[in-house]
Amino acid sequence: MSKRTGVFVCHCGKNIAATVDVKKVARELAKDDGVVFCEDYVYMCSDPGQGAVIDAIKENDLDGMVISCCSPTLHEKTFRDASELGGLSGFRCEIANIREQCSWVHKDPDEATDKAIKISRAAVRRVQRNEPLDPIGVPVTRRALVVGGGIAGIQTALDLADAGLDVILVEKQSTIGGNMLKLSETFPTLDCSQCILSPKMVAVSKNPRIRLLTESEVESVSGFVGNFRVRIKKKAQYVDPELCKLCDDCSQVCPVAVPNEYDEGLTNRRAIFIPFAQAIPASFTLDEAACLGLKPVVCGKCEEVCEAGAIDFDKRPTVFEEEVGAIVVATGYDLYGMDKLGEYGAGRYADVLDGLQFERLCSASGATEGHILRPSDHKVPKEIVFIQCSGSRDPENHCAWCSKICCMYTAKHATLYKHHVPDGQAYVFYIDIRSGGKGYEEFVQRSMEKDGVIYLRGRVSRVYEQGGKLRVLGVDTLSGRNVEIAADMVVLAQAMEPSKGTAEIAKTLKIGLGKDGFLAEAHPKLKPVESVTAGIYLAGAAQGPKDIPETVAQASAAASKVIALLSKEELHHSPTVAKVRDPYCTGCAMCVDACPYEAIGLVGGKAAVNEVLCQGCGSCVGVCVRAAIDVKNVSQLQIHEMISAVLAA
Amino acid sequence: MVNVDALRGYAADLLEKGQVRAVIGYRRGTAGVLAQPCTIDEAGEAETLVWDPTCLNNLARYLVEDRQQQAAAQTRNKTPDGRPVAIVAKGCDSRAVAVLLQENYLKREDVVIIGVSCEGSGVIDPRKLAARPEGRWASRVDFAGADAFKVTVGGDETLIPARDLLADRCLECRAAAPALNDVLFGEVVTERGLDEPFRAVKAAQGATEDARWATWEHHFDRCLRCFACRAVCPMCYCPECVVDSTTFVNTPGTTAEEKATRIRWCERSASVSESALYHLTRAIHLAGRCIDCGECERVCPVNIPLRLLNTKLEMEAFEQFQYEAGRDFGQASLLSSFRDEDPNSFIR
Amino acid sequence: MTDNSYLPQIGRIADIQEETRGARAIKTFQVEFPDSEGFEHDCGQCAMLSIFGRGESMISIASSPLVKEYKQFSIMRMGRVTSAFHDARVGDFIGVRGPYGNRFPLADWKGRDLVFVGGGVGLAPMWGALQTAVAQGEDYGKISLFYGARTAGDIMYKADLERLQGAVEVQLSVDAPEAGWQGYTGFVPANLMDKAPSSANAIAITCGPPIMIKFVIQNLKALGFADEQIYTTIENKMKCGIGKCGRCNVGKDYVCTTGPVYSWAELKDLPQEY
Amino acid sequence: MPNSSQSPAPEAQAHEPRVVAFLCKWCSSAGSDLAGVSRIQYSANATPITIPCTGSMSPLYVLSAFNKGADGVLVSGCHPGDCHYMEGNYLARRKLYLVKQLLQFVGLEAERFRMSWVSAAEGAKFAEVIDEFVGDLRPLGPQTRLKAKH
Amino acid sequence: MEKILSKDRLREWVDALDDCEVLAPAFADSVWNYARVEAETVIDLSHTNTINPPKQFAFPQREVFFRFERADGVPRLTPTLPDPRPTVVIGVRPCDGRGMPRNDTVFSKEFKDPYYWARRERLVLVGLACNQPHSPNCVCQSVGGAPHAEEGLDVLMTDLGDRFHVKGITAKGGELIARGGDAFASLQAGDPAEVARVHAAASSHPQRPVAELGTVAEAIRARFDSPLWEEMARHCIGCGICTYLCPTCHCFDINDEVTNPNHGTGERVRTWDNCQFPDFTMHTSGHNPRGDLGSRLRQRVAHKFLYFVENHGTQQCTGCGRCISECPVGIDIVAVVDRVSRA
Ligand SMILES: Cc1cc2nc3c(=O)[nH]c(=O)nc-3n(C[C@H](O)[C@H](O)[C@H](O)COP(=O)(O)OP(=O)(O)OC[C@H]3O[C@@H](n4cnc5c(N)ncnc54)[C@H](O)[C@@H]3O)c2cc1C
Ligand SMILES: Cc1cc2nc3c(=O)[nH]c(=O)nc-3n(C[C@H](O)[C@H](O)[C@H](O)COP(=O)(O)OP(=O)(O)OC[C@H]3O[C@@H](n4cnc5c(N)ncnc54)[C@H](O)[C@@H]3O)c2cc1C
Ligand code: SF4
Ligand code: SF4
Ligand code: SF4
Ligand code: SF4
Ligand code: SF4
Ligand code: SF4
Repeated sequence: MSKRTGVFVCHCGKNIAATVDVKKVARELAKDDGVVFCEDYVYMCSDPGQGAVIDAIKENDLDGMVISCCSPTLHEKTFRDASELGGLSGFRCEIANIREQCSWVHKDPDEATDKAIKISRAAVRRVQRNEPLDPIGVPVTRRALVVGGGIAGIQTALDLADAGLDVILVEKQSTIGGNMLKLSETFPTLDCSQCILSPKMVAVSKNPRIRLLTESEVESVSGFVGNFRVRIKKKAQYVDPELCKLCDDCSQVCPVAVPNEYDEGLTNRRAIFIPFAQAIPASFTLDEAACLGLKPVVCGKCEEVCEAGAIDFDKRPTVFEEEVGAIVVATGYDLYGMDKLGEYGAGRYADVLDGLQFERLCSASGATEGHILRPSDHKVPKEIVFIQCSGSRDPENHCAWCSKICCMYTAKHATLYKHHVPDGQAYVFYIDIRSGGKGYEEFVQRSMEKDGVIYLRGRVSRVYEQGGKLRVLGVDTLSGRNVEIAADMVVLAQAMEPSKGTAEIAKTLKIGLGKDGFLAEAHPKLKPVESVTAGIYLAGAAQGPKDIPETVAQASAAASKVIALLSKEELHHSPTVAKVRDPYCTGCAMCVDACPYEAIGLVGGKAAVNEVLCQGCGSCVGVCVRAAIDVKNVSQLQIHEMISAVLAA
Repeated sequence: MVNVDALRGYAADLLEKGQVRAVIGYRRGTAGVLAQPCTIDEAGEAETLVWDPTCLNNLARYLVEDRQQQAAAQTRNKTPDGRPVAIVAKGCDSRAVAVLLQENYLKREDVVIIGVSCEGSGVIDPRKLAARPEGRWASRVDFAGADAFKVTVGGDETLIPARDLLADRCLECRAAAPALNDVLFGEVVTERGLDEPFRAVKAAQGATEDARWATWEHHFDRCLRCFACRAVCPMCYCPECVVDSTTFVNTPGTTAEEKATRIRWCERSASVSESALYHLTRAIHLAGRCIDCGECERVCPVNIPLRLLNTKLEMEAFEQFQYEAGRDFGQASLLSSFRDEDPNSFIR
Repeated sequence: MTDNSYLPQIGRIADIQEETRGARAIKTFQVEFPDSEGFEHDCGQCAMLSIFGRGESMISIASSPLVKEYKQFSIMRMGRVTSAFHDARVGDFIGVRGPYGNRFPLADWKGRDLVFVGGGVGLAPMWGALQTAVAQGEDYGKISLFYGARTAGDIMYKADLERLQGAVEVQLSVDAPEAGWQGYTGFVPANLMDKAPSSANAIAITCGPPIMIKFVIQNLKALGFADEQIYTTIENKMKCGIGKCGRCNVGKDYVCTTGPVYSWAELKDLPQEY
Repeated sequence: MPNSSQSPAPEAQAHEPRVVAFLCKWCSSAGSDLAGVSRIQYSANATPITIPCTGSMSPLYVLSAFNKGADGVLVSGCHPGDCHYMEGNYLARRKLYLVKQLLQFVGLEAERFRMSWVSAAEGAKFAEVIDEFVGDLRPLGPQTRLKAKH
Repeated sequence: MEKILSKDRLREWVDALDDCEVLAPAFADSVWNYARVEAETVIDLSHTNTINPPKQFAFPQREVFFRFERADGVPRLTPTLPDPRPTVVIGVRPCDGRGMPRNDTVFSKEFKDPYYWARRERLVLVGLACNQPHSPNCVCQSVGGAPHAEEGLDVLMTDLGDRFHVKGITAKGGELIARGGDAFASLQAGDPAEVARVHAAASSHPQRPVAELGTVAEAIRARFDSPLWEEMARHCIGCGICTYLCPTCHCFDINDEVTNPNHGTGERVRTWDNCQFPDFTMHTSGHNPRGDLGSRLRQRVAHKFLYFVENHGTQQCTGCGRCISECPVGIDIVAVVDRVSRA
């Protein structure tokens, strides 16, 4: 137990000192049991401040240190490092947060000072019983897993492979490429999406370090940073990509027709098909669900015609385990369901489309070979209405968030429309235009000025069909007029939402979700590519709506994090892990059941913690009736003493 | 009817054949009418076994004692006799064994459960008996069907309605026969309809908050902190109780540091606050573990209605989490498991 | 002193010596009484020491009654209170009440040889008697001390033992010798047998771990010591120190008042509950 | 037989509730930091004690805080599904539900124990939770029921 | 001094004791126990023995010895000697009455316990003779007492149906009766005989014999190492009810209770403790001189029937039967003594 604790009370300029009487805090703390040194100082985190810590430790033979200052998330490391320099274990230094949790949120100086004393006191009591711990070293598996093969996953995989790391890229669809593969041109430069994506996809397939697993999903993950064990399930692959010659003989004979999801349902496909000409792996694929029957074989025509012998109906799903040191999650987004926007006629009228459908209409590889035609009657729409923010920014009814890219792609769509149908008229309903980004604002301006797109600021209240036209009722808030447009086509800029299955993958990987369902980053500013679980990183639209440049940037950022992580010989894991007090443990295994990390087992009738797996959450502590288990440095004794200290009159 | 002779014969046989180390059961006591626990090591003594409505103790408590002694023998480098122990168990006792099994305190093969049915009634509450004229002088109480007890005072035998003498725990009991057993004596009577489960708790809940506190303050104030309630409970087998230590871990390996840093969650003083802390902690510790044998309440010398605290949580566990202690020794414990649909509305 | 036996006097730690290190370290404390007259004690008596907020412990008074300026206590780190003592610093205040218990009948032993046999912290309870006997050396015959510890590092009062060499025949032993150990290797009872002090006109005083005491007594008897010639102290758990709380109760005796010093003649008739 | 005297008469009206707030490190403590960064003012009655996760809450922490004289105890953690450690808050919810039920059952004013879910993004909610709690505690006056009387 | 008190005037006497704390048995929570007599209390002396003996009024379960705090680094101690109002306990059964002098002895011996005596000196015990035993476990006569024993009581009342015969035994008792003034009447001619008859009738109820009382001590000494102890204690759960409820068990613990850990403020407190708790005698090293159930049962029984006799010439057990009736597992001190004696 520490008996010589030092306390520094930081003024943080006026940030703390304006409300908290820091001198009084120091004076009071100096009277507490075990406190032998106590001072206030204007900026503790400054060089002289840190120097003062080092000196105080040395001069006063301190065996514990409390810094009453800002949130530990900011400077805990700073002061722990300073303590180490002073010759004191970093774990013997604790932060009392008297800024965020006190001076900034209270006005009354007396109350704030009183509370600051209590907070500091609790920290003193805690530090007095902190053990000086050494980090736990763990060896690293130098291989990474990337989940999701959109542009984010592709970029990450390529960057990682480039750095010499082995990569497993898991994609649940039969081709990589993700949503970007469906786009026609991309804003703001209007270069062809597939033209810039395909080379990367090919690079993936050619890279010997990348093991591409399409039609595969992660089933479970165990282990921890540096040493994950992943179970991957690969669907039965009835067409061998190595043998498939892309001759298309099979699909010709297939009697089945189902909507083609890769074409956003605008066209049909066979049960055996190729999603895109550029698909990687370059191979046909057999959709088991659509096929008339494989077990037993009902039709079997494709197998008969395949001269390459690439089709094998006897294939079964395979499950295998892989060890990886890090995981990047890039599972992307889906568009907000059309069925949820009935007020805009979505799902009801064939000519009310979503953004991706419109991309497919524009795309040369799409159903209409790049001609913008109405799905209902294949006529060229002469009047077209784009509705921005459909589903976005509407916390009451739909999604609370801004999908960020819709302003841009709507401008792009309108522009593309005008390029395809120069005599047509495009209207855009918007709430406001968010075109932050290099060249973005100019792009939007161009669509208005050069392409004569009419922008109406306001919401659309209703879309209904009348006389072969889609009547769009809205309001132009700038002029204050109600507007009614008889359109031939309506395109909804649907909100982006986390791709289907994001919640499941989050659960499997034990990473958190934000309120909106996107994957949660560890810190919104300082750790934007880290998930809350060490060793698992996030890239692309799975973490939040973003466009391609941002996606690629984040993908590369995630890759660089992984590269940094896996370049270490061994990882250091926080030593504040659970510790069993053997004589008290009866082996009831309640902690074993409660531990979310499977970090506890029974050995010889007593609980035993695997320190490497333990994350120090204390779930075990909370269930053990015998108090036979504690998390180091937040022991129950420490909490008890903190409670007593805080409440003592 | 439980054939006591058959039970004795069965016990004698187990011992005779060397299949068990000992049989834990009941025999006639010397003080008053109550039977008392006994441990029989030799077949010949099986003759003294009894089974009647004064067999109050939850004998699972002695399985705990037995395991502790086995462990102590082991540390003294004696090879413990690995044979199982047999235990005479009522419904609640067998549920206690199930919880001990669930918590790995025992292995199924370590215990032979000689189940006895409560004959559709249960055991008596000695205080109810004593409250009757001459009740203190009763020399025998016998089962007389599901609805009555036969009480012998001096030479006279009287039939007293079961309801009037039954322990409260038995009135509310939902399973008056041991589901977990190796052999069962007596019939399983399922429909009893003596009282609805959790009636007492529900009644207590009806009072106003202030009245509830007044009641419990009164009780906590009376508590002697003798810890009989804990000592008798088969689930309170912790080597050292968190809340107060009258038994605590002190092995040659216990360090000075460990002794010096024991947490004093509550003081030894028998005051309202400290006793409240003790009882509330104990209640929480028994959530999902208490099998409502009512022993704690029975032994309390000042008659604090301790069962209420435990059955309150038992009721919550049953109603909110569909959890019953001692029902299935394979299930995860109440507090180390959860469901997504657990109540959330009490949280802001 | 008031007549309230439970109310301690305030003592001040004037000096701390680290005797041994390790899990069960021993430190020696000199305690003075700045604001009260303190108390007189006899060899073998004890005092209840407290650190307020942590509790009380019964500790033998290790200094000789001839020393008036302070009382000396040697405390092994064992639990709650003793750990608090080990964390204390010079200048800290403690509570002291006592003296408690009976005494070594030193006066009755005049003219006799004294054989002290101790192990571990067991030297402390005999230390006052040893010091007194040495100071009054002319009253006694030969004084010898058999003292053993686990290792050389576990030997307490090292400097004093060196100083006493000559006045006292000091026979040291360790269970586990390190390189360079000059003394005896083995347990104290064995050393005792090895050196075989004469029992004629001698008194043996032994104190240490229960198991050691058991063998020492056996061996003393083998050496011809009569039950009346053998003295020891017993250290049952004590809380009140004044014969009421019941913890130290052995047979009819409350060790804190009737003991802790017993001759083997007395002790062998008590129940073996110590 | 009464072991101790009954509760003292309520103190003067102006009793400022003393609250111990157990905040999980990842959500609620971060949420309180956000309240700080956003300078959202709230009452100073609650002293935070940061714990790794609500799952690590021992019921004894709650009881002990009342024993030491807390007028209110708050436990705040991540929303269901958002636990940094996946499941800790679910375990806490079940356990603390029972604690609350029990406290209620013996007649501790039910309002004195509260639980909330506050995410790292909910600085404003954190402030609200504290203000509301303190507001609800004020009319109750000092907590004397479970407090140790020395 | 002997008087007659009509039952309907009992209250009058109690009311006259308005400067005293008056306690009398009350039946609540299904047990008889002492409760403060308030203005509205109807005093009911039909009680069987109270669950708690009256020792608590001199030796409460919690006694603060002193408060400690720190003033300029120096501990300051404030003793808290109790200064109670005079306390009158009505309805004390003679077995419990006999317990009190035994406790007095313990709390005197070579060190007088100031806390005990501060309360004891202001304690007046008004006994009530038993007209019949309360349970088969009443063994007062078998341990040398009687249903109307006077030892330890200040006043002894005897229930004569509609009235009490009230006898002042000590000076304190006499004064107490005197304060009742008119409430008391003088004895009538037949009264002494009536009292004698009632006493005799009470004594005539057979009680379980406690072996040969005179030889019990010797028997315990002789069978000290007998395996019987372990066998008889086998089902003891170490709950300590037997000792906590015993009118003459007096073991205690002393602890520091910290009220303000930041500044080292707190109280040193005595609380009841007892020899049946497994840790009671455990040394800090873990060694336990009475580590098994048998030795602890033996300690309890030997203390009552051997050690106390050796030290003070009388048994400590006064035969109230509480430890027998309340033991959760039926351990029966009469049977234990009996077996040891017969072994
Ligand atoms: C209509 C529209 C137009 C757009 N136009 C432009 C534009 O012009 N310019 C621009 O910069 N951006 C544009 N965007 C944005 C762009 O589409 C995204 O920024 C980009 O596709 C995000 O890539 P991603 O890899 O993060 O996600 P995705 O492309 O969604 O890729 C995710 C991949 O992960 C796979 N996956 C999902 N879950 C799993 C799982 N559990 N296991 C394995 N694999 C899984 C999916 O099958 C998919 O292949 C547009 C978006 C829309 C909707
Ligand atoms: C006559 C005598 C002389 C002694 N002389 C010396 C000496 O000179 N030097 C020396 O070092 N030692 C001496 N001792 C031993 C010393 O008294 C003990 O080592 C000391 O009291 C240990 O106290 P502690 O508080 O450190 O240990 P504790 O923390 O008290 O050690 C734990 C022990 O305390 C008890 N305990 C702990 N918690 C509780 C609880 N909640 N309820 C009940 N009991 C509890 C148990 O018995 C347990 O074994 C002497 C003892 C006696 C009797
Ligand atoms: S919950 Fe506690 S007693 Fe049970 S196995 Fe875990 S540490 Fe041991
Ligand atoms: S603290 Fe406990 S529950 Fe949490 S990860 Fe570690 S061992 Fe598992
Ligand atoms: S048995 Fe009764 S008196 Fe004893 S501790 Fe339990 S509740 Fe208190
Ligand atoms: S109250 Fe809790 S800690 Fe104490 S013995 Fe019972 S279960 Fe164990
Ligand atoms: S708490 Fe009481 S009723 Fe429940 S198992 Fe324990 S002794 Fe039986
Ligand atoms: S009352 Fe009975 S069970 Fe309890 S300690 Fe005494 S003898 Fe043992």
